[in-house]
Amino acid sequence: MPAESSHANVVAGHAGSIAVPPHALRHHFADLEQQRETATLGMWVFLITEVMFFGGMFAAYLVYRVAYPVAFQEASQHMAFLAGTVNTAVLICSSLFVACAVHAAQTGERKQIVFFLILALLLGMVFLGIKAVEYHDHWVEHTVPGASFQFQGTDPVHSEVFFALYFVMTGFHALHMLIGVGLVAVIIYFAWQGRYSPAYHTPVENVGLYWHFVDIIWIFLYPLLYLISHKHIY
Amino acid sequence: MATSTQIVEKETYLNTDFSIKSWLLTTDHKRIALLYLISITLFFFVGGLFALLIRLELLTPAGDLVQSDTYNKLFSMHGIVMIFLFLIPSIPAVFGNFFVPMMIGARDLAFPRINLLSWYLLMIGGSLIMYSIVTGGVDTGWTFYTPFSTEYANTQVVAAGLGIFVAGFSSILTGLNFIVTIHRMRAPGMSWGRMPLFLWSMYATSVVQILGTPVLAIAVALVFLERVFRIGIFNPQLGGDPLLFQHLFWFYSHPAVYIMILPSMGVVSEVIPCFARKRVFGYAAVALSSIAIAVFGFLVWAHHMFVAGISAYSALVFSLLSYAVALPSAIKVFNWTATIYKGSIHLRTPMLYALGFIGLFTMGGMTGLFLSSLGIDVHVHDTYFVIAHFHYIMVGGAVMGFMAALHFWWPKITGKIYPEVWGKIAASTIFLGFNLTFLPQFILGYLGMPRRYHVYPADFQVLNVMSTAGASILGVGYLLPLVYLFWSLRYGRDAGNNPWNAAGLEWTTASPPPTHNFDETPVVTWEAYNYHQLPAMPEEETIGASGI
Amino acid sequence: MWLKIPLWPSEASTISRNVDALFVFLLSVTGGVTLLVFAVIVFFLFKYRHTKHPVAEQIEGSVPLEILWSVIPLGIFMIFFGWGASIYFAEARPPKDALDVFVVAKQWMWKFEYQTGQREINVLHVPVDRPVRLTMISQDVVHSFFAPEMRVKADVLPGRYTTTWFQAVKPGHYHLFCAQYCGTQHANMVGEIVVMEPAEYQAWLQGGNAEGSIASTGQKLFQELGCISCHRFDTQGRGPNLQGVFGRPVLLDDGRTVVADEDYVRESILQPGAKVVAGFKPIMPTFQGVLSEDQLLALVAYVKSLSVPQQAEPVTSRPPVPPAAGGTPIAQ
Amino acid sequence: MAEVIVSRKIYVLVWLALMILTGLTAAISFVNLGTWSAPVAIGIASVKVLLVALFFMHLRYTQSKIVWVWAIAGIFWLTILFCLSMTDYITRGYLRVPGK
Repeated sequence: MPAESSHANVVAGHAGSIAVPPHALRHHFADLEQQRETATLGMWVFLITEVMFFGGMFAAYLVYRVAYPVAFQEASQHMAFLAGTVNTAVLICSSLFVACAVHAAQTGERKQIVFFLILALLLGMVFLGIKAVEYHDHWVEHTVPGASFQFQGTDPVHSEVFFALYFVMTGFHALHMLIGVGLVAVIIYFAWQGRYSPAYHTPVENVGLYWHFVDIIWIFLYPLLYLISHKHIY
Repeated sequence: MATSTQIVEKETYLNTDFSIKSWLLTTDHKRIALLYLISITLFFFVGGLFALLIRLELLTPAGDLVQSDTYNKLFSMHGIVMIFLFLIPSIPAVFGNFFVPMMIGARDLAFPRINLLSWYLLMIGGSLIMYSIVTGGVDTGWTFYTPFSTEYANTQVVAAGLGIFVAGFSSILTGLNFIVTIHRMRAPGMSWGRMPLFLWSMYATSVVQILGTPVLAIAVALVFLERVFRIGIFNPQLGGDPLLFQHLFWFYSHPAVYIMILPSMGVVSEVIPCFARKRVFGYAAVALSSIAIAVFGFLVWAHHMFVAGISAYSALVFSLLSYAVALPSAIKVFNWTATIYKGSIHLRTPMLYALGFIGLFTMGGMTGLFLSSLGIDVHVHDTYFVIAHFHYIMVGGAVMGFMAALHFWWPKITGKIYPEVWGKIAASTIFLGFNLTFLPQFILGYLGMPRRYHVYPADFQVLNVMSTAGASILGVGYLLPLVYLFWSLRYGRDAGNNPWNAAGLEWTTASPPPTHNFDETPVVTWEAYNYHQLPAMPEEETIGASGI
Repeated sequence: MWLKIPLWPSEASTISRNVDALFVFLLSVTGGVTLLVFAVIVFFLFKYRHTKHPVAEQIEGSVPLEILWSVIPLGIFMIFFGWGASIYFAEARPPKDALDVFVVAKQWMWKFEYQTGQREINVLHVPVDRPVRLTMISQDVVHSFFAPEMRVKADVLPGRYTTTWFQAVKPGHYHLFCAQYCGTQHANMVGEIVVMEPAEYQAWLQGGNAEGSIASTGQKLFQELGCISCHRFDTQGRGPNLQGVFGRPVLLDDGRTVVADEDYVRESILQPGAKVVAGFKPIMPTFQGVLSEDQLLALVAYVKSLSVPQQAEPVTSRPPVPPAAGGTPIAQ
Repeated sequence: MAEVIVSRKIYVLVWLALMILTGLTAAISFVNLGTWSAPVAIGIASVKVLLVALFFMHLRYTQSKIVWVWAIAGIFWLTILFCLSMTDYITRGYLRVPGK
């Protein structure tokens, strides 16, 4: 780490009235506000790249859905409507808790940060658990694309494409959920240690942004994958 | 700015710490830039070796040097290494890293640790690609067209694809860092209108990196998944559409051309004013045209697919939009030309490269107009005409810009002056060798020689021989700087803070700069390229000698 | 001998002249502008060298100039675009009276099938002065049919038909390349286009050992596979009556309408449930993996023949009204 | 500090709206709306996403214009990807020539 003493004077001149924890301000920023705004912008720009990443999959979905609507409808009847709906609710609740945790960080209530984040973490795990059960059911039903795929329908080939897209999209989403759960766990640890204060809580905010983004992706996946057909078997 | 840094013992970013750990764990943007410089130079010569073998094979119409399988791997690896490991990182990761913070008067990029991470990601991606090379190579071409890549190729597609995926994230993080840095870290007084044009072009480049690269990542990931799990997304046997891959691939890979060329345009916009000693003509037009290129660049991708089986109406739309992206490039060329008008011109090495850039880029751009014209593209698509066209842009354009940047900023990066005579010799050699290599390929293409051909009809031989001869001259041209730049590290004269008397904040600090770049955060009160306020350029012989 | 550098491919089709004319036009315009810019730069470099012109004059820029050198190129670009697009559309639309040849590409060869039943590998025989329409499909990866002397190229895709056409203007032997990289022997996936005088071509057709026209092969398949039991030529079948269907719009049971073209017929054989005709049940079994691309082409040709009453049009002579000397009209 | 603190009451209200919309879209999915079912479902999802972005992600309260610019840029580029890809898929076969 480069010597910070040489320009500590510059920093001191700009630091706000609130006590700044020593670990909080990185050497190349003038003050905490600049640092916070920088981190927030960085997170937003990162989320835009994530939008484009999922955007590629949504484009693939769009192309095939427009081309093979019947095959997609039939395939969608084999989706666990109830599990998908419950999972949507679970994620929305977890987003609320994350928002509350950020609020707690802004007002400096350490125990509340930990409490709300633990709730969010648990709901995240519930989501992944339900997802795992769904995947298992698809495996048992032979609706996992590949050699073991079996499907009774008018156009099984393109129904298989639907399931390929389903697994790819929800798979990448679940991967993001896993990362989110890991990040939240880290934040819980640091929050418990008392690292965050009203002056410095950027990591809580940014992990919150990430969590909400993953929620947003699911909000779109839910109608696209589960609500295509008005005939739900489950 | 007063040069108050002439203290007895100068501490620079180079001599603060000599341990290997201090390099591999550095968060100093300047050291990371040097790490990039070393790695991409290595990759450049690996890719160059493949190119050399390709040209040697094409000396004769028969396949007498290598087998067809080997040849297919050679051009695939040449493309993959050159594009993903050299051209994409080249100017942004080396000169952007080094000079974006310095030009805006910041101490570092916004996220120094992410900056280091992105170098490691490039190294991991590079290692995966190198692994795929030594374990048998890839024979899909750098384009990975499906269903060949997902179903029929039995080479190391997965390892190379994974390498590109990882290297892509390196590119994304670099772009993210630049964008946030330019928004949030500018020194007081450094308004957008005062930023050097290099920063505008880096910003535009970053926009492309951030919005395009994720789509490539998902396209490659889908190829990977389809190949490993045999799920049908692109494979028509499984219900997919092979053209969808091409759409997703070119959504990134056409704008990726602008990731390569925009930074070079930025460099040229720095070099020409400096060696013409005047403000760039039409600052706003040049700055905005960079942004326009970044935006329009995303609207034209299917001009790579005019004969691929897209609908005729779609082709019409993309042809029209392709002309829109040619316009901002033309504006830049006209403005650079106007900048030279009534200047006071010094034909030093960086200027030679910059002029070379204008020449070759203009020819590359003009032939691009042929390719956007539907009727002609049908004939020349997938022929050597296309090969020549994009080498004029990427080698004639991007690499010339890279060399201009290297020679322009070498004194700042290393604090040393390279031998000017050798610089000029190398620049001229590269220019001549390049034209001899790629001009004949335009004719070959119109004659109908398809690309990626290992054997070819005998009537094409003469032009191929010319091209190979040019390639060997070009190879020598690229080796020369390697020699004299290394030589200068040990024997070169000290450069002093500002050997060209150039404008820009990076020249106001010591060469090589101290770790924290500036002793005090600079306050900018002047416009960019204020050459009328600066002393004349020192004569060649006096540079460095007086220790300015 | 060594110095005989080829510079221009021969013009062997009606379209080549148009493509070359556009190319020459672009070459002169862009070449002229490029040389002009270079000349100006070199002149400035010489005139304003620092030894003669030690102090630069600061010039800010000029909005009228920027507008001027944006608008003029844009206008020129629109000419390039319009001309290029008109050629492209001419290339995209085969004339109605074109001679049909079917192409099946595979790693690494070209198979050509004529309506009269002849089959060839890597050699395409066509008569001079008669438009030839190629309907192409690949058995494996993406290939590209490229005839440089005809100035035509079209990718050959797996799973879907693509089309190109040309009308040769002089007899001779011409290159045929695969332009899209397709694997190990890509560079050897080359062939020859032999353009013959009509009489010669007729003789060649007679010499071949054809087993009957491609449509009749399709008809045989249609019976052998039992298609006929549902697709009866009345209104009583469990499948649609295929007479007169080809080339017409078809109403599907989900309300959409598609045109019954080659791709629709092919898809309906392989994925019968994908686009079911309104009023019918999706009961047809799939023929995926059962039929080869050649057999599919035969079936398509047969279904097509059911819509053209005077199908047995002889390929023996030139069409009754040969196109004007300049070839088919290009710009509409 | 320029940071805006959003009251918890707003968060709960937004959450309530999101839950109601989820129930709504699930209920509507049992009704056969024909071609309208997809636009309606996507419309409801978009409203939900807007709520999350504006309130949970503080987009409504941000003082930094550039965050807005980037958020809109993301949507714009997605539109480019979707629309220009579809120019190909939708117009295929318009010329009634296979492959054009």
